[in-house]
Amino acid sequence: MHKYLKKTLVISVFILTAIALYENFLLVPEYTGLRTGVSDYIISSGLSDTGSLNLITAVLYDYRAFDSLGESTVIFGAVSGIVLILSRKMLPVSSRGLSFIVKRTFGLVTPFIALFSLYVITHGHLSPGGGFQGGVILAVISIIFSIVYGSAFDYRRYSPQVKTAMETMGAFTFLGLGVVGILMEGFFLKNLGFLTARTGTLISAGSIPYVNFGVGIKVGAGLAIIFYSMIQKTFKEDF
Amino acid sequence: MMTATVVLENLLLIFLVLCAVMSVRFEEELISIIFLSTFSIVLTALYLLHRAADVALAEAVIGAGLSTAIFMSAISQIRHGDSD
Amino acid sequence: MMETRIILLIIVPLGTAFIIPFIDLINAKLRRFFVLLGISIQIFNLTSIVVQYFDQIRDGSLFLQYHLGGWQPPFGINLVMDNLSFLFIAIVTLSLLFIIIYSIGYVGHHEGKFYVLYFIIIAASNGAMLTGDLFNMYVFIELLTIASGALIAFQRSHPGSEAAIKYLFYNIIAGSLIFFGVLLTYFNLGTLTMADVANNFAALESGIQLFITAIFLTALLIKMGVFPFLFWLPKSYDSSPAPVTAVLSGVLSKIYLYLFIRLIWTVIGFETIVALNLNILLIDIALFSSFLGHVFALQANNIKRLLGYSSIGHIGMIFAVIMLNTEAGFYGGILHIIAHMFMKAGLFVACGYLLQYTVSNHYRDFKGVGLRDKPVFIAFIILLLSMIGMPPLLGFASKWFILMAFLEAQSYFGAFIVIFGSLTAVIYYLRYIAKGFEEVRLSEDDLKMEVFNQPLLSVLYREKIVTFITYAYTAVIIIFGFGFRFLNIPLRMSIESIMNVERYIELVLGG
Amino acid sequence: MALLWQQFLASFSFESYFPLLAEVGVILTLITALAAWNYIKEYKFWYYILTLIYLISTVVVILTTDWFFFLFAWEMVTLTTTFLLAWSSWKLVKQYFVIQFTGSSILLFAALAANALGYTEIAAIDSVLLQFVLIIGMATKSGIFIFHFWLPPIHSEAPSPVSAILSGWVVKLGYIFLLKIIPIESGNTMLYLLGIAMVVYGGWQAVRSADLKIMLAYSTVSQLGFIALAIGTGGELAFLGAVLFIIAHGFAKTTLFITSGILQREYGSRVVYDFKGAIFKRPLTSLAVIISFLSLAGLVFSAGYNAKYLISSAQLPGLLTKVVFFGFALISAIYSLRILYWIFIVDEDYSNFADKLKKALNSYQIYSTDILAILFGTLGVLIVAFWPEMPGDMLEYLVDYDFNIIAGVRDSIIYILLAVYLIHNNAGFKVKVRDHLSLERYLRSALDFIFSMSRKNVKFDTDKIFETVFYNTIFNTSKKIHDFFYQDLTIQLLWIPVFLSILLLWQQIYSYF
Repeated sequence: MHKYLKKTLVISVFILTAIALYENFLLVPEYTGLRTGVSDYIISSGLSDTGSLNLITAVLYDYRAFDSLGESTVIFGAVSGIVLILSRKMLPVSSRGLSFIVKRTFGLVTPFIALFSLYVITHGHLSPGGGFQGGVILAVISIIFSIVYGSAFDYRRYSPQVKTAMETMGAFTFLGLGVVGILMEGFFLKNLGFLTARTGTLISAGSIPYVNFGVGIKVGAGLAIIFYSMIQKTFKEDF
Repeated sequence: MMTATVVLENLLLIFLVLCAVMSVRFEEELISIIFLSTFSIVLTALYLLHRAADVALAEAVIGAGLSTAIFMSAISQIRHGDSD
Repeated sequence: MMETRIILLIIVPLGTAFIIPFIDLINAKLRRFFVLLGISIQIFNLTSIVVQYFDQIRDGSLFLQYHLGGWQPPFGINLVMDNLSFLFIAIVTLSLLFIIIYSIGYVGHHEGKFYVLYFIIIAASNGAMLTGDLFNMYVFIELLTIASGALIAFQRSHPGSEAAIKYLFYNIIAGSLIFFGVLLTYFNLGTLTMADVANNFAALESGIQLFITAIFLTALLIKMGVFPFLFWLPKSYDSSPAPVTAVLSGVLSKIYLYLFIRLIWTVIGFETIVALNLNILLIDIALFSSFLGHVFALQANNIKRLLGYSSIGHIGMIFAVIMLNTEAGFYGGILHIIAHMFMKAGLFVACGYLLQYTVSNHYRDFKGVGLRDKPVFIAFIILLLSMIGMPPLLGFASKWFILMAFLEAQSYFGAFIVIFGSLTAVIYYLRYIAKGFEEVRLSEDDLKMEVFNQPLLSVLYREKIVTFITYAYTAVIIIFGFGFRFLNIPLRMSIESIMNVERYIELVLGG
Repeated sequence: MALLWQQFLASFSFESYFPLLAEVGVILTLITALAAWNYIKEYKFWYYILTLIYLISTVVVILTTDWFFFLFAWEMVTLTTTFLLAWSSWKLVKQYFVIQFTGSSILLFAALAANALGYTEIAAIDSVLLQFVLIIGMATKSGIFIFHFWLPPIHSEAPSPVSAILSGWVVKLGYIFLLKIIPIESGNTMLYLLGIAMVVYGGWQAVRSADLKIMLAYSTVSQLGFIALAIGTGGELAFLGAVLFIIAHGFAKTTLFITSGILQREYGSRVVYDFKGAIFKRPLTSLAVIISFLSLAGLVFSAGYNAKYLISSAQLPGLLTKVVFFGFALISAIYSLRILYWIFIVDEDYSNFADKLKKALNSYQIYSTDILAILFGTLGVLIVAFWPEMPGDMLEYLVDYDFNIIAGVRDSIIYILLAVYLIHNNAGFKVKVRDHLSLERYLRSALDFIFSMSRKNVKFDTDKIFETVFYNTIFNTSKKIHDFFYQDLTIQLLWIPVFLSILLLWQQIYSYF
């Protein structure tokens, strides 16, 4: 097809779609005029139900914890798929890292990043954040390692086997807490009442912090695995 | 106060659209990725403006941080792909 | 009724998927034991449900629920098993069991990752069929997409990756559209539970109803591969390994058909579709899609791609006959879903066996395949005969009921498409059967080429398992072909649970 | 399952003449099974298994009144006969299956339409349109005129016992079905006209062919024309005639195809001019040939005479009818007697008949099962000839019926004299031996015809014609459609916003139209 004709076609279709979407969005009522049955309930009694100050975490890891399990399984599946497609035999020592100053400075900063990620993970039910975000920060450490110290550094410290084990452990923490919910409270992923302490303290909100912890480890390890399988070297004969 | 927020929001929205268009328009992958990362940061600001701190944190970490790094590594693979 | 075992249907495969990488680290030989353990627990679980609720399955009052985290439906997630989802779960589990045994014999490299993704598919398909919550459904759909997309690229060849990318293009767009639809629903109705949405959907303004319906429909049409969006389908069927293709064609498309039935009849309500004047449009699109699928199949020079095109034809036909919204239509449609699930999966499985030594899937390489593996080729022919609807096989019964439904609704175009489909099918299948029986002489070099062209096959290619599964599919087709009345009661009951939405709403929200 | 079984049993109806027809079908199948014992060498076990399934299916087809079981069983007949053809060549299997499946598809459509319109059981159907569709479907399966084109090639190329099955009984199933659905009072004019066309066309082609099996296949077309004509006429007498004709022709044609197999083996040829001295070499076979051909010709004291007499007396009385039927009978007589002429009369010296026979019998090689088979077949022909009401008075109506034998003798003599005169004068209609018939040849001649009109000289490769021309046409057409829809990825993905916008703006679009 002629190039310009195609371009015109694409643009006109997008304009058409934009008009159609705009027309339909006009029909959607204002934010104030909505039915807010479920959200009102959660806002009013979320804290007393779950003991989590952060209502988003309450929704994510208590009311709809099953969705979160599904989402973390999505990452698990994505990790498996990417490792499957991209898995190669050797890690290239493509760079020996950045200069000495950067290495040393980063060495000083790393514990603080790790601490921050731990903070985000463990305070998920008290302040913004949670397992997912904290896990990503954890993964970022590993990525920065590879940039600063060269790609082999992280590989030697934490081999893929360790990461896989961590990922599996995180997934099992989540699943195990769910099964414990069946055994102790009668429902899968039900918040474990016997773990709850006073609202607002670190160890409160039942099993939510533990779930957070599991998700954090899982996401961190999983994303690191994804990153490392992407920078590995390709061999022709491996295909 | 109210108007200032509205103006800021609209500015950010325009910038958001601009970033999106730019990231598609450029043929150089690196520039596209930078724009995508900018896109994420603007989105983070928008989330914060709407007081969604959790989402903003996630967007900042994943959109601006992680996905940029992964994109970069992918690009380095593409560029070096033929040689090794 | 609250029943813990239906959550086990999801978390047992999930747990198996989680444990396999760990087992790989310890001892890779244990892997198959855990795979078999997982699938047998699953089967045991389902069997125990069947045994305990046999009477309720028979009189159609089966209704099992599970409230996740103990939250009541509008606030938490609920799982629902009524007769429709029970039927689908039973057949999907049976089909997945066959395919996993087949893949034990088939998959050579990266076995661990294959099983992880496979068990994720099992968990996600069960979850998608059991869930009573819109967002949860979206999560499971996403899970299915990611896992199947990775499996399509399993061979790590150039066409495989290309097909996977195309597949992900389409399916992630569809996934985000579903997400958008869920978002809109929540925005307008403030709830995500299907029953609650169904209860309030009719009260919405018709413009918004159309908005939500249009987005869901577009997404599901992409997922099913109906007319304007059929382009991803043949490519991904062609370039993925045989067990994956069997899953894609035999299981995934059927799950999306199930979700379509759930969304349109239970959540949105067929009256709404009629009020929006969409039903005629959808029937015509589906029939046109069916027509195109069969026409495309005529020009395919590649057996797996041909089967993919014919899948488009059959899915379009099922879609159209379901859209008739008559009892006969559902009867024929669901019977054909079952029939097509076993026929297509069996065909792909047999193809995987037959094409093991050929250079490619191309028509010219199909030469002499039948002479080399005669017993499997005969099973292959039987399955093909079932596809075109010859009598002692299940294909005939389902074709009969579909035709009857079309004629009862006086949709003569639909009846024409059914006949046209089976006639064209005769032409394009006979060509391959003829080629399969042609004599072929192989030189030494050819043999070498053939062996080297199959990196997927391990040295320990377990031929007997693979052959056995092919026969198992054929046996299912023949047995149900004679005894399709066995399916009468489950079919009638599931139709009742499709039609009787009020009962669903009442039981979910009240119980 | 129990339900299905009960329903299956309850769907059987043992009324009027259908049980008789089922019995005849069973007997014919057993005869062919006998004949096949020597003929089929490889995979004998599977041959008999298929025959058994075929046998059961035919009985179901004839007796059931339920549409589902009827079509189920008929498809089983199609499937088994298709597989039986596999003993000859793959090409035949393919062609036969495609044609039969096309017919069954139309029939399936028609049957379900009938079901939807309230004819829940197989019984007389009043709607002319529905009759028409059913006849079209049936025509493709059983070879009514226009759709008969596949019948001679396939019936002549099949192995002899299979031809006997196909020609002797499988094609009759369609007519038995028509006996059920055409209302006995009114008949069907279209069927009547098609029947006339078949009689004339089939007879003419039979006269034109020198190959025994091709000639037999064409005579099947011609004879089936009588049945179609009879059913199209309507009335008790015509229907009884059709039944009698089906039985008579079944026996005669089965016998003839089996004998053709024997002769073919004996002489290594299928051309009638080669069968010299058959009566000495194979006296019993020749006797069967003679009797069966006389029955086909409709001469008196044969099964064919009774049936034809019934049919002709069911017509409107008048000179025209007489003349027309005289013509029909003459055609049959010509092609029957012509074969007899070539086999037994020409260049034969009967002066020392007994000696020759004795001499031949010394080197006689007995195929016992074959001989038994043709004896049974001949016996069948004779039974229908002398007991038209059938043993046990199964066709009660015919017990006291006057078949007007005297007039029959008179007419037969006239036919014989006329036919002998014609045959003698035209040197036995000796024609050039055609190639074996095949559907490819038809296609080729059609293409030659088309190209000759455009004055282009193109030679076609007949062997590959289905692959090259027929398939390539389909392939290229569908390729074009495929390429039209399969643009590049951008356009493919563009369908998503297009479709979404159409759905979103559906209200406006719908109101616009």
